Amino acid sequence: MISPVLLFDLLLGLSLLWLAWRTLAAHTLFEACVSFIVFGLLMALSWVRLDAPDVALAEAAVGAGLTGVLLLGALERAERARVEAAPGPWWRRGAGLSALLLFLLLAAALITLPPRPPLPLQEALPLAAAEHPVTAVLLDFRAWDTLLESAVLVLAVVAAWSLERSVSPPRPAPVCSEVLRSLVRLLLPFSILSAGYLLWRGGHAPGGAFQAGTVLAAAGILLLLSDLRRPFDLRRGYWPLALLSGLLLFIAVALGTLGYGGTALDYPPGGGAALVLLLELGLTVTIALAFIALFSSGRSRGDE
Amino acid sequence: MSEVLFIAALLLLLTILAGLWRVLRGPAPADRMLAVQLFGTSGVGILLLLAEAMDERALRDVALLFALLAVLGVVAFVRWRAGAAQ
Amino acid sequence: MSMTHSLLRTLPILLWRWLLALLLWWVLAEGDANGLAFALPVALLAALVSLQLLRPSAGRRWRVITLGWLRFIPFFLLNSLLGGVDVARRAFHPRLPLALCIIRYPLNLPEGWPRVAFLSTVSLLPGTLSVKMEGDEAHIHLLDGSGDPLPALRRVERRVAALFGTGGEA
Amino acid sequence: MSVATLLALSLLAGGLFFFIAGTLGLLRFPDQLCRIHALTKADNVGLGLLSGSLALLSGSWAVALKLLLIWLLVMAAGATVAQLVAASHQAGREGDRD
Repeated sequence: MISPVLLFDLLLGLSLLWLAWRTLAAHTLFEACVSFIVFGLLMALSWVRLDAPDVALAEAAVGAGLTGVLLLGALERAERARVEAAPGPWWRRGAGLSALLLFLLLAAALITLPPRPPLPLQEALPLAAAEHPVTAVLLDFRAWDTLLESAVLVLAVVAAWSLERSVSPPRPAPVCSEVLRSLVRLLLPFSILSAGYLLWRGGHAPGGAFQAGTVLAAAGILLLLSDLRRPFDLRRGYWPLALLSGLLLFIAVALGTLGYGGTALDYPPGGGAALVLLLELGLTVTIALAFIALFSSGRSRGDE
Repeated sequence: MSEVLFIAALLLLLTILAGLWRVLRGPAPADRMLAVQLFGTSGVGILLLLAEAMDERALRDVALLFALLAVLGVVAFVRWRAGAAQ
Repeated sequence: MSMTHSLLRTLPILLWRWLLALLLWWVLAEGDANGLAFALPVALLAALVSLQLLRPSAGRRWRVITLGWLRFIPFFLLNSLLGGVDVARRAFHPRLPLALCIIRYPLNLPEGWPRVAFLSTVSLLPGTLSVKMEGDEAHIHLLDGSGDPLPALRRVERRVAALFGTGGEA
Repeated sequence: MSVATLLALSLLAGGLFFFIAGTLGLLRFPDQLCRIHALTKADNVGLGLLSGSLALLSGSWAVALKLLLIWLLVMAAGATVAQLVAASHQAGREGDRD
């Protein structure tokens, strides 16, 4: 008899493949969006089964929550602006071919990998500025990567802002429901609490700035969607500074450590944990505001 | 005990797969969206079961995220519908 | 003068909400008390935001409300269980016994939270689903329109009214 | 087997039953509003019983409260979503008639 564990994993894997196919072969863009949201939900479950709760948390936050809202928002705007969203046949073939090529490369890399690579991480971990291995890698051993990633996120917002004029500004169709507003009133303070909790957990267990930022972003988007607050323009006032806070803090820490010990992002002994926490706080704000900006760009100007 | 919990999780996964029929067939967009909502709830159930079965408390946080973000997709959907009706 | 007055009035509420937020943190952290230094400011922030979003209303009769909650919770749990059983019975029944209709139900509850609580409760109870509000009327969808739904709805309305210490008896 | 485990197992079985009933309703019920009935009620009861079962198994107050919290969140979201989709569906139908 097959064990239920194996059966569960098998079913999960097969349905993922099938959903990926359904997303590609959907008749309408809306169907593709819905299939992709479900794909995200099941993907989060798969990461759980792969013993990667950190990735599962990120996938749950982004794949199951934010992508849906971003995709449906994009769909709405595309329909409003009457943009022809379907690419031509050659684009599709090209995209399909390059995806296949990437898949073959990854598969080849996976197969040729040495069977059991040595794990220097385990030995280095006691020296790290965070207890949790994932956080240690993200914000200590490979902090440079994370710095550049936060720059990429900011660049994405800049790109969205600069594209704005080319699409006709949409009018919001408010979902003016008292029920929704009441839920948001309750949910928002709780989201702040949960985001803080996830940030704190990140120091020693699965969690961290990315998940916390996403929860805050979701709360902010709900606030905008429920019309509780007038849409705010993230390009005015102190908002851009807040949006940049993660990146600026990162650069400041890099310069500071460069001046102090001669190596950028090599934390001074004893001060690492506090610096990592500071960076995580900044990153949380940047990630949250970047998602809100990506969702709401192109909206604020046309409303007045 | 963890075998039993895995069987329960397997059953919940099967209900999701059965519900996929509704996602694929519709007919109305709201049907598809509702089915997604069902998956959110079943997904929370599966995660809570696995948290106990695999003895991994972080999975309860994943379930918490599912629950917190469940409304988001549907609100976006309702907004899209209202926009399409105009 | 009036500012200090309102500060004096909201400060205890803020403290209570801070405490509640800390309790919720404790629950989220599954009893782990190590993060207290981190939890204190986060819980304070959540409490401050909640003051903005959920304005404390003056002059509530706390004893009445507590009694209302004590009565509401078992009522709600039992009836939502019955709601589940009702749906399950219909779903498993080979002939799907359904007689659908939508009724308009005039509400006596005041606007705001009492109405929202009523609408949400109705959706979890057997056979009823609130569709929308139009003026003072709730549009309610029924799975079985053959019986008289009004007594049950009136009962929910009374229970919800007791939660907020407001009148709903009519 | 202790009484608590036995109770937990029966709660688990009950929870699964309601999840299956909800899916069955989603598949069988003839129109959209009925399907919303099926989901909001059956699934919330299912998740409630499931959480109760796991709370018993975990044997920790904090975990039990966290499960309760997650259930309450799902229930609040479910009730709200049901009304949003129902209202949107109704508005769509009235729009078609015009």
